[in-house]
Amino acid sequence: MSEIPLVSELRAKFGEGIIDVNLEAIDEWVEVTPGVLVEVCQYLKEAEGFRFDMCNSITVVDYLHTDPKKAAKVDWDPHLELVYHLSSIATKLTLVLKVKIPRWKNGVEGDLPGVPSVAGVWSTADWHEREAYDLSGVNFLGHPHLKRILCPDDWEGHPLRKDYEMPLEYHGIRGR
Amino acid sequence: MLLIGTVSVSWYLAVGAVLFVLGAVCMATKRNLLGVLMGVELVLNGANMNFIAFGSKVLRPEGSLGLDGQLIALFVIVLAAAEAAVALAIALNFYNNHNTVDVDRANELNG
Amino acid sequence: MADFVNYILNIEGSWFGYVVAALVAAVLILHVVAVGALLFIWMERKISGRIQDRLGPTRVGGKFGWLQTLADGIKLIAKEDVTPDLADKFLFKIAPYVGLAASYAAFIALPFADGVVGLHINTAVFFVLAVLGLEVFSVILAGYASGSKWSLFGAMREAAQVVSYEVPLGMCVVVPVMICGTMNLTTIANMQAGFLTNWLVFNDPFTFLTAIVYFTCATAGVNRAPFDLAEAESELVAGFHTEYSGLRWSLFFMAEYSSMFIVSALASILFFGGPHGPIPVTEILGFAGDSLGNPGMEAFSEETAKNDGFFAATQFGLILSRIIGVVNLLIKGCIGVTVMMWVRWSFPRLRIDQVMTMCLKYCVPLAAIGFLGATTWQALDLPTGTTLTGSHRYEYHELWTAGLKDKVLLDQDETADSSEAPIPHENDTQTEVNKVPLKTVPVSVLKGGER
Amino acid sequence: MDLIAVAWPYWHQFFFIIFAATAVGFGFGVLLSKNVVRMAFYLVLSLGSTAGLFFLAGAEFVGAMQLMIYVGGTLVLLIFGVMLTAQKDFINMDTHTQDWILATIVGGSLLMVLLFAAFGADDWSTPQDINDAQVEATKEATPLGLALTGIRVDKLGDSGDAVDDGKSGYLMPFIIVSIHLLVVLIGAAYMARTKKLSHATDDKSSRAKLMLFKMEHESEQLEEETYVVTHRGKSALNPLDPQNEN
Amino acid sequence: MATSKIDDPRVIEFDVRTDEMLINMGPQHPSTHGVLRLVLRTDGEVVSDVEPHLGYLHRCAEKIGENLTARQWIPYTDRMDYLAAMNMNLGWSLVIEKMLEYDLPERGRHLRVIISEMGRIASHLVAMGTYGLDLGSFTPFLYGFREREKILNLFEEACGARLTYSYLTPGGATADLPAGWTDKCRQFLAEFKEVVPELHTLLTTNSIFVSRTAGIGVMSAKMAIDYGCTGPVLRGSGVYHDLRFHGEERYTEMYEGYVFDVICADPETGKYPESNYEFHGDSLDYPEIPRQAILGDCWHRFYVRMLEVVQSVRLIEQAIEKYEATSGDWGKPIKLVQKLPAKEAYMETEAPRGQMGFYVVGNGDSIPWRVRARSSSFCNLSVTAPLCQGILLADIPAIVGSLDVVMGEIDR
Repeated sequence: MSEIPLVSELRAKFGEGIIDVNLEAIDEWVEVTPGVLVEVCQYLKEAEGFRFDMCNSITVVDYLHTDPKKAAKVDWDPHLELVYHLSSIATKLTLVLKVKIPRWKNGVEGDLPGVPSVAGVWSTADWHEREAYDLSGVNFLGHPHLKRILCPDDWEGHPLRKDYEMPLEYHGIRGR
Repeated sequence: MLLIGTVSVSWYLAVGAVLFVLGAVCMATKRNLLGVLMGVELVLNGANMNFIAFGSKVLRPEGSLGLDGQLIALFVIVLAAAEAAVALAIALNFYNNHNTVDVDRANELNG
Repeated sequence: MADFVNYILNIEGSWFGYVVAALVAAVLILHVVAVGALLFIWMERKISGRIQDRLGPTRVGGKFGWLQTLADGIKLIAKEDVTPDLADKFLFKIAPYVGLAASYAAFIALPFADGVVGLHINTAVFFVLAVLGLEVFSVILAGYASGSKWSLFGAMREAAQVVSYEVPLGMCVVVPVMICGTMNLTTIANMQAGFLTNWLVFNDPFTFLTAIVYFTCATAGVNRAPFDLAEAESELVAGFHTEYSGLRWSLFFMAEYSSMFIVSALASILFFGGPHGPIPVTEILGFAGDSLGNPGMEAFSEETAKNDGFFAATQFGLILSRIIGVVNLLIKGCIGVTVMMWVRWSFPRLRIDQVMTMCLKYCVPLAAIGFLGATTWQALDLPTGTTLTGSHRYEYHELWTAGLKDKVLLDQDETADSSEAPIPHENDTQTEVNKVPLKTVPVSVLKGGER
Repeated sequence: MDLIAVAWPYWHQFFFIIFAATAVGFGFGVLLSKNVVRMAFYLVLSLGSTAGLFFLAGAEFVGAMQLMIYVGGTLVLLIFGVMLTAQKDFINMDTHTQDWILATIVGGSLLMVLLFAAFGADDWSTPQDINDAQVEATKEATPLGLALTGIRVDKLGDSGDAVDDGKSGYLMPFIIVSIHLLVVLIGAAYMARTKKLSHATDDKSSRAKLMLFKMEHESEQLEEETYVVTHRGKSALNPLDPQNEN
Repeated sequence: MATSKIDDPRVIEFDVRTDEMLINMGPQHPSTHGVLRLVLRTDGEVVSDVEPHLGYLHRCAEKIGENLTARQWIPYTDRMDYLAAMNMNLGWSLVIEKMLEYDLPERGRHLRVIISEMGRIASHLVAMGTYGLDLGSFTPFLYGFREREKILNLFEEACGARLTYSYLTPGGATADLPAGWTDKCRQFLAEFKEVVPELHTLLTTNSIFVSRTAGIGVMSAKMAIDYGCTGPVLRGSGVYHDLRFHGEERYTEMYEGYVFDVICADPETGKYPESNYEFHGDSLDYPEIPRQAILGDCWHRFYVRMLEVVQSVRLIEQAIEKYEATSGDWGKPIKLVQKLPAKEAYMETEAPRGQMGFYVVGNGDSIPWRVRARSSSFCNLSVTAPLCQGILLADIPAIVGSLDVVMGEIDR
């Protein structure tokens, strides 16, 4: 695995921060811990020969089966997976970063889990993170103004969570 | 009755006098700087009316001021425009510095 | 007109004739405003349609959608007249009328042909411009009273723009006034009678420049694209009339279209010969009889009617030539309006700072150059367009003054030879003025025209 | 028919009353209105009617100038000023009651004096016959223009008049006024300029400057960075990438 | 800090102290392209701050995607960028094909090139027309729409719909092009070539247009990349990046064997590379860059679109040749309930408004576990706030219009 320069450099630099590297996937990905996320991103943006200067998208995938029967079959615990799709205009390379976080902070339902914000690394991450916060309920720590972007400010819940239920009513408008 | 008597210079002078007094009272009572400015305009118009009336050959073929009346009225109009520009500049400057257009509060020399 | 009515009713010098004449004139002008607006809106839709490769209205009222604007007008009248809560109700309601009144009043002094004019005012040029300038109040009041920020933006833009553009506009207007030596529009128009080359626009290169600058500034003055910042729909929603609906809204448009016509008609009078066509057809065919010598004469003369009967008093040739004159002016005005429409549908809109830059950096200096150049041209007595065809501009004017010549000569010393009657205005020297003081009074005012 | 057939010599009075009533009425409007924008509107109407009176009195050029300069120029400027300072607190400003009382007393007595003077002189209050030709002559603007250049057409007959020397007329005042206007133009522009940069320039607009500044510098850096790559985009982790093998 | 070095005419110094006010531009406003709402903080005519508010067209397309199969979701992609629905279809189709490792037949490849480039022309025509509208010029809008109508007619013939096509599907397309379609397409291209110079006359080279757009909303290449701008917005800033050249192999092999240019100015010279493609045969192919224009301003963004349209014509001409040379299968759509593997795939395509990315996570079922659309307009719009500071009110439509956003795609 060490023959891939990026991986070896990342491992050398961040050591334990790099949890997993998957080269079997359609789009190969690297998983990092939330703690080193910003440093990794900063490094990737500036690393000579890679220069991931563009953050294409930030996606939150909610791994949760609401149906207990199905939940029993799968081999993962419920969690959120943040997928950062990076690419480079300069070198035309692409990269997928993943961060896994719990669905709720400290397991308390309603407390949004936190991830350090990369809005300081790529300005475009600002809105992507706002969208992720709005729709999937991830608290991006250090984001300049984390607030809802697509849903109204007084909307309740985060629609792209698997356990989200549409409110019965919103300002007198029937929801379901 | 008015319709039967022919209009003389006096009628114009009366209108001018009323406008003049209205303008003067306006200047005295308005607290808004721009209101005062409007009063000045009225006063000038009242005075202008006199010049026009005295200079009018329609009203007084004999012994009228002739062209002089009209010319002075013209000068008044032009100078009123200049006066308005300066007064407005003062008003805006006042507003910039004091954040109000209330003339009662214009009691400092330091602009 | 008043004499005519009084003669028919057999009441001499009655007030009735004057009132009827005034009403007829008012209604006629109202038709120019209202029907003109209808026509121009229809024209605008048709022209913009053609420019944009489509048909425009086709259904209402037959083949060309003639009655489309009328149908829209009826719709607008039927619409609810909404007044916003935050509006200053009184000013909001009165604002459209101010604009319409201003552009309507400007028609008072606009001569449609020699003698076909609401009121002869010796300072007609400035009267028209001044009254037209009052239209800005309607926009400012509407913008302020609407209680909407977009409207306020429109009003502020309009105020800044119109005040600035009046400067070059006035400077341009002074050029024909200077060349003709009068501010009477009828006289200015009559001085351009004859062939195309007599038009002031072809007088010298500087008048040509001035005409172009005038038209540009007039377009800006009446708020037409590319200077229509007060109602820039992509920026200010609809600018000053954002909050208006129904009839009040349509009044703004009537005012806009009629002032478009006024500035175009004024351009045609000042620079493009006014009621006189490119070729003096009526003069050549002799419709006007000797009216070329005395076109200012009343088409109906009470005196003649008394002596020689009704039909002798009615000079049909003169009436016909006046009608042709009116048609000429209307066509020229419509051409001006069409050019404005053409420009509107071809160009993007300028930005407010660019509009002001255009005025202060280009229009004012160009107008100044035009004014100084035209003055110099006159002062040096350089060849003008009139000399090209050999038809001298003042020739006609001289003939018109012929009626007054006797009177003038009475006042003057007997040495004044009738064969070389002094040409007024051409040499405005002190001595000339001393000789012929009354010459400065335009004859058409004294002799002709509706009083 | 009798009523109709009457020749009516009262046109002048008729229009005089209309114009005078509107001028005075809206003058009162200016005085009594509290709203400064409405005051400006009433002032427009009042001055417009005054222009009408000028027309009636035969001063057509002055009337047109009144409309053009005063109503069209000065008042637009005034309304501009009103709008620039139009904050909620200043649009409606009450006058103190004692001011009202005092002003009414003084103004009333002044009006009495003026009216007394206006109607007092017989020479002014007796109407005179009108000479048509002379009236028309006064309506012409050329003598006015000539007078401004120093030539008095109307005083030609006066013997011993300074006209003969070319000294009379209003040439000197005309020049003084033009220089005065120039001074005013410069002075007004200078006065309305704030000495210090306004807060708008201080923060927000300078931010725009800053941005442009940044951009200029960024683009300098960019030149090193941008280079054209003809190969296709690939995953950085692709083991088959020849770039990664070496 | 050498701010004095910059002598920018747009920065206005105030003579009169004024107060700032907040203004709502939108969601009902003529120049906000649908339902964008901009809250402006203005000082007179000068805008000091802009805050975009989105979401008026939010339809939870991603949530719906978690309840539908891959083919069922295609109509929802139509409604994202509804002005370039074909390109949206293409993006989704490619990502599903990538997941299924499906290889498209040759004929289908050329068909897709024709259709997606036609979609690009249609979309850019609307972009150019509405940009003229934003600047107060109505006529180019109708010129653009007239040509777009012809494209819609062709699309209607191919798939039966005029706006939301659902034509390109994972696996290929719902049907082959009808007989005689290519001839009509050729005829359209011939007609369209006449129109481009007209648009150049009406807008690109019009001096008022130039003065309204040149030097306005200047975005450096670094800023464009930082804010994730893509497509013509990025290339207008002088960044040589076009996914049709530089994208993933699965996408670029679609354009294998095609000759076309990436429209992008050289940041050093500021000149656009001379094309060897004779489009109209005269100087109107590449109108001159005005003196005032700075690389990365509104004018350049507009200009890139204008020139891209020409390259699309060039591509379609080649594609029609290649398409007619092939025969047989054009690529049948996948099954409606095609099972997706328990993998995840991300794919970006060069849509007219930028890089449109789709991300799909499968779990072995036919219904994807998670669907995500990376919207190009979303990222392009995010640059509005920093770009619209210290400008005049009238520049707001100019800048937002030059970014060419479609709210359907932003709000999803």
